[in-house]
Amino acid sequence: MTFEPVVLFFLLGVIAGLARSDLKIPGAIYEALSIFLLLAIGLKGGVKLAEYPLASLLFTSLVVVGVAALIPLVAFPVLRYLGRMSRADAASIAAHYGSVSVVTFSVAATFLDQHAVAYEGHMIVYLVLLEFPALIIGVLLARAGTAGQTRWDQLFHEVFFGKSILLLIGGLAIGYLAGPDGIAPLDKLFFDLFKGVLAFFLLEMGLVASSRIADLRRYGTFLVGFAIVMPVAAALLGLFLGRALGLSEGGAVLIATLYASASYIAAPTAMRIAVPEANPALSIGASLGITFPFNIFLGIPLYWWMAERIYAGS
Amino acid sequence: MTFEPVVLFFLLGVIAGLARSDLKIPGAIYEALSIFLLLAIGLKGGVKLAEYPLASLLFTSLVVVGVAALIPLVAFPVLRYLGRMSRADAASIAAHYGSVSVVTFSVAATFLDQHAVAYEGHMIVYLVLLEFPALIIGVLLARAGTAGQTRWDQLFHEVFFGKSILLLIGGLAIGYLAGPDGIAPLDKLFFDLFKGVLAFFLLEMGLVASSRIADLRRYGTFLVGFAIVMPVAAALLGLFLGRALGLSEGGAVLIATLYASASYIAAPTAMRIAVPEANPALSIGASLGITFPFNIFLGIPLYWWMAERIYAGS
Amino acid sequence: MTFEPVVLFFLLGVIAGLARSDLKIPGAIYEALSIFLLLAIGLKGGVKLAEYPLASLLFTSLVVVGVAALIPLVAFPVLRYLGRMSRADAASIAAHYGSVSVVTFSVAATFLDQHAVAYEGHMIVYLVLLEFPALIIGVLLARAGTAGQTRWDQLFHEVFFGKSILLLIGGLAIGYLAGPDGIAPLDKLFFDLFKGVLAFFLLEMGLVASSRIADLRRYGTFLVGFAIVMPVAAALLGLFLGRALGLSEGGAVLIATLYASASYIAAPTAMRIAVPEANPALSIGASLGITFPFNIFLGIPLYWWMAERIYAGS
Amino acid sequence: MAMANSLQLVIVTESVIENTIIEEILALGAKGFTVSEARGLGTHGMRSGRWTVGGNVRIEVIGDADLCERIVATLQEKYDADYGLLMYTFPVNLRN
Amino acid sequence: MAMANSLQLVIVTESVIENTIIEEILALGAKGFTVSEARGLGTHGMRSGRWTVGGNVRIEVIGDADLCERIVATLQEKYDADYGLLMYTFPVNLRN
Amino acid sequence: MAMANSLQLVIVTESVIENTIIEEILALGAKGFTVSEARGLGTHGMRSGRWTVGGNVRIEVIGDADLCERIVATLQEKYDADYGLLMYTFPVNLRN
Ligand SMILES: Nc1ncnc2c1ncn2[C@@H]1O[C@H](COP(=O)(O)O)[C@@H](O)[C@H]1O
Ligand SMILES: Nc1ncnc2c1ncn2[C@@H]1O[C@H](COP(=O)(O)O)[C@@H](O)[C@H]1O
Ligand SMILES: Nc1ncnc2c1ncn2[C@@H]1O[C@H](COP(=O)(O)O)[C@@H](O)[C@H]1O
Ligand code: NA
Ligand code: NA
Ligand code: NA
Repeated sequence: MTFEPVVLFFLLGVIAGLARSDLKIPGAIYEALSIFLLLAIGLKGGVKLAEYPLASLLFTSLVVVGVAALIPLVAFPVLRYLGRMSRADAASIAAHYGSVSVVTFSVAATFLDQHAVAYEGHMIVYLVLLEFPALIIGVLLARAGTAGQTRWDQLFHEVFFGKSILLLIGGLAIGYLAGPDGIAPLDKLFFDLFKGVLAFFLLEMGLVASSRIADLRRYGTFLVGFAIVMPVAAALLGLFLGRALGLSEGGAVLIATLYASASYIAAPTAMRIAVPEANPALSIGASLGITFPFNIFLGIPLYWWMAERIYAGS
Repeated sequence: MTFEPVVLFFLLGVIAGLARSDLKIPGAIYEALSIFLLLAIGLKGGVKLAEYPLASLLFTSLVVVGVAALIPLVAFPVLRYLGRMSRADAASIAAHYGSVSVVTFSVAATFLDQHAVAYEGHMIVYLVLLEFPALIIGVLLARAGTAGQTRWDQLFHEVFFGKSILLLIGGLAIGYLAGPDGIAPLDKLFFDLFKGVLAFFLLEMGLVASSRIADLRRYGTFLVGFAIVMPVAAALLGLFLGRALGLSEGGAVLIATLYASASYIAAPTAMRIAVPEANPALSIGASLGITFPFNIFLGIPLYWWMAERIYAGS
Repeated sequence: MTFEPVVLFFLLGVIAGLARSDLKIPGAIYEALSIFLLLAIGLKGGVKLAEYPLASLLFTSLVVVGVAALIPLVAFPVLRYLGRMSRADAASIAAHYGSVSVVTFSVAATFLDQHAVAYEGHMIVYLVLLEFPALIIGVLLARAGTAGQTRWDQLFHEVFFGKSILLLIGGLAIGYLAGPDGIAPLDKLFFDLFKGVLAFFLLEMGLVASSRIADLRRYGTFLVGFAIVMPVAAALLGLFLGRALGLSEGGAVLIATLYASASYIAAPTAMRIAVPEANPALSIGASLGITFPFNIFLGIPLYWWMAERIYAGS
Repeated sequence: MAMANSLQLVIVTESVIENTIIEEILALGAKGFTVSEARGLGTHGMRSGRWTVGGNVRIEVIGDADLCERIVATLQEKYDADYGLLMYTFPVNLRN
Repeated sequence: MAMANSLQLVIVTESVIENTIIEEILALGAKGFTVSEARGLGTHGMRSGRWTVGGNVRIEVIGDADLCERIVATLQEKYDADYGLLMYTFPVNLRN
Repeated sequence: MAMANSLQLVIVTESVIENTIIEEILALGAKGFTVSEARGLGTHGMRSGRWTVGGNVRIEVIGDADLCERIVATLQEKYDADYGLLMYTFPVNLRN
């Protein structure tokens, strides 16, 4: 299994973090890099979107989002009863795993490019659509049968006008409206530099993840196991769905990666606001400390390997 | 009337701002983007400048700057007597409209490029020269016949060593000295990325402008009307001057845009220091909340349309 | 003697600083630029390193590092006895001059490129290796024969996991592992923008250096003389060593520049921690206020001129 | 606004709820406030200001004892259980 | 500099006049100061720290009652009318 | 943690030793702390926060008189000679 060189920057970040280096990416830079990545992905998707009849996308989108709802609905009872976690913690972690990670998706796309595997351009639309439903499911799970009042208005506001969704959808719309020619003069910033910026971002993620690794001992082996088994199971679901929908092998790998990935940008903020009694260290520790590195180093090559088996058997 | 896709980023910023999204461009990034834009414009102009005999520029520059002085001198009595504003407020707003906006100029240049309209390279020199005289006129207007002592030394220092002028002139000088070949290795940063950075900048301007729009209700319709009529009148002045000076149609559109645009970087700081009793919310509200979006969405296409009529009639 | 246009940005920064302009590069941006430069240089070196047999580098590396140890060992007694400085100050300054400056090295490489002078790709390895030994020598000199306890553990940690070394070595390792093909998609960020980023960095260095220039009057002519004579002497040592090692003329100029340059990123932090009784204003004033501008404006062209004489005589 | 018997109330809390807290403070009658960025350690663990963990904000309100009392009571009831929160007061002399 | 009867004077004002205020403070005899970035709301409206509005700075000066009195009087006369400005003092014990 | 007789100890020092100072404070028994960025002027010269000079940090610790005493004594002995350092205390009322 080979991996993308860009993930070496994550490793460098982890090493720096574990060695307690004074290296740190300033917060303002991290913010700017994440705005860049979200906008660039949105623009890329919008340009591609213009090539497809929107109506044909509607059905598959509904299916991809509907099936994805299984992820938090399965994760919640597992965490609650097998993991003996509090209702709030189980719901919050389920929401993180039901949502998706933009960086994991980007690493997977880069991986496929590097191996010259083709994939459908509209995958990015699924990325946008999958980001938020799980957050709402998570809050519903946390509140089911309890008296605690939820700040629903704040949650909806956070979900739809929080910067991740806003930039993804905004980029999508601008890319769609401007078309390939209108976007061309922006290519040098948003597309040519994309992979380099991703490398920078992974460096910072490594730094942050390293501080999470230390925490993990406290959370016990159950959560660590969950953070590895859950993505693989979700990825399998994604691969079979991809084949059923007639997607290319590359497209199925991307659906699998979206299902397997856990959010650590939109979900933590939304959960902190809507389910404040959940411990954020647990959900971020699992998604960023284990699932993210697992996915970029082992998961993506594994999902591709599985995709080849599954598609060969068709 | 078509507009440049890059202005869609401004719209996205406005929407995010009105929706009270948590999206924000960190201050450090905004600072860096504005340093980038000012330097890049200066460099571009400096390289072009080397192609012209400096002496020939001297006369037209004097004319362009001299005629521009009419703008604050007309705006002041309009604001003071028609608008019934305090002397300080009228003077400060007049100074903002007499000075120029670097971003509006860049959007106009991009617009002309997109429509394959040629223009003279030395326009940028006018941009630099037009930035400050209006600020000094504004302070003179505020102080005429009053006892209030002015911090003249602070004002001059702010005007000539404030970062906008310094970076514009510095870039101009470096571009001029280094020439096209010396600048070539910097092209990948300063020229290739220019439009993408402009998009980012417009996003932030949309965010800020949206907070100004809410303020505007308070200032009444007079100021709103002024912020639309003044630029169109100034643009007409610029177009006729451009034709009289024998500039190309594209060049005349750029002079018109410079005259029509209002400053919101150099002027606010200079006025806060030299005319502190003026209310900054009024001048920034008008220039950033109304005139800037008016210019980039409607004004520039309108000035071009007018230029075609005027040049056709010659 | 011609110089690289990129140094004009340093001049612009100095002018802005002396004029007390409000121009400043935000700290977060400066941090990001320095991470960029260190990583980019490391990556570049790593890619080159893959072309050489590592064993053959080992010997020359040992020689280059061993000879470099002469620099702090000579500088210390000069500062202590000729300059009548305190033991701590002399040791700290010696450490700064024994270590190297990444930006000076980059300007020299850019200078050679501009003049189409070839040089060996593994020079960057020496840059990495020369960064830290002088810091340890400096601390030993400060502590020799004194009772003061040293925070050795903190020093070693700072030296090996401080961000400069970590990013240089990390970039080197990633470039080496990924190879030219693996790094290719990152080229648009790390290599194409390198010179533009260097220009930005030099602007900020000019701003900082200008504040140091004012301080220098206080330190007297001895330190000013040292900050000019020491680099030239060290450069001569480097040129002769380069010839003795059979390096190309360009390679010898780079060794000379490394020897001549003084650190102002790694060394100040390390000395503040390990030799806190030394006055940081002295060492930074000399290295950043005098030696750095001397090297980029006069030193590099001079070392090249000397190299041509020395190589002509062989 | 020179008045006697002013208290300075300092609130250190998670930046994620900055806007919510400020709305509460204004609704309870504060005439102004000052906010600055901070990081720190308390019973809710380290808040280093790195993303995914978030930082703290330090909110200062100057007012009379009554206002401070109302703010303290409201924030304690609604936010103390779930969020990192520290509140303290001390008397100051307003000078303008 | 352990001395009795020290006052901490806190000045919250617009960052555009930071340098001017600091020159005043030093000219009036302050031996040191500490500045940090802030944002806030007062009678001069919201100062969010976004560009074109600008933010606040929080300037702290430790000194004797006399020095604080002089600074307060000067700043009040010269800057209170036109700029956002808040000043307050409280007694502190210097410990080194 | 509402307790009587709390002191606020404020430490302004060079950011290069932030981590070291925080380790000392925790080792001496502090239960928490709050840090914010600052710049300033004192007997060790201007610390503008520009790189190569570095800035200051403002560390606040709330605790009893005993804890503050221990921290003051330790920092004074180990860091006052070589680093920019200012320490002062004042009484506060904890409200939650
Ligand atoms: N003893 C203390 N001294 C100073 N700051 C504290 C102290 N305890 C808590 N804090 C601050 O208040 C925040 C919230 O505290 P807590 O609710 O205890 O987690 C922490 O992140 C610190 O910034
Ligand atoms: N009641 C208050 N409590 C805390 N800070 C205040 C208060 N009033 C004003 N401020 C701060 O002082 C600055 C200037 O106040 P003003 O001159 O009233 O606009 C504001 O922007 C706030 O940061
Ligand atoms: N009189 C003062 N008032 C306020 N802050 C001070 C004062 N003296 C020193 N400081 C702060 O404490 C830091 C260290 O002081 P010093 O050790 O005197 O250099 C300075 O950089 C200032 O931020
Ligand atoms: Na998922
Ligand atoms: Na104008
Ligand atoms: Na050296």
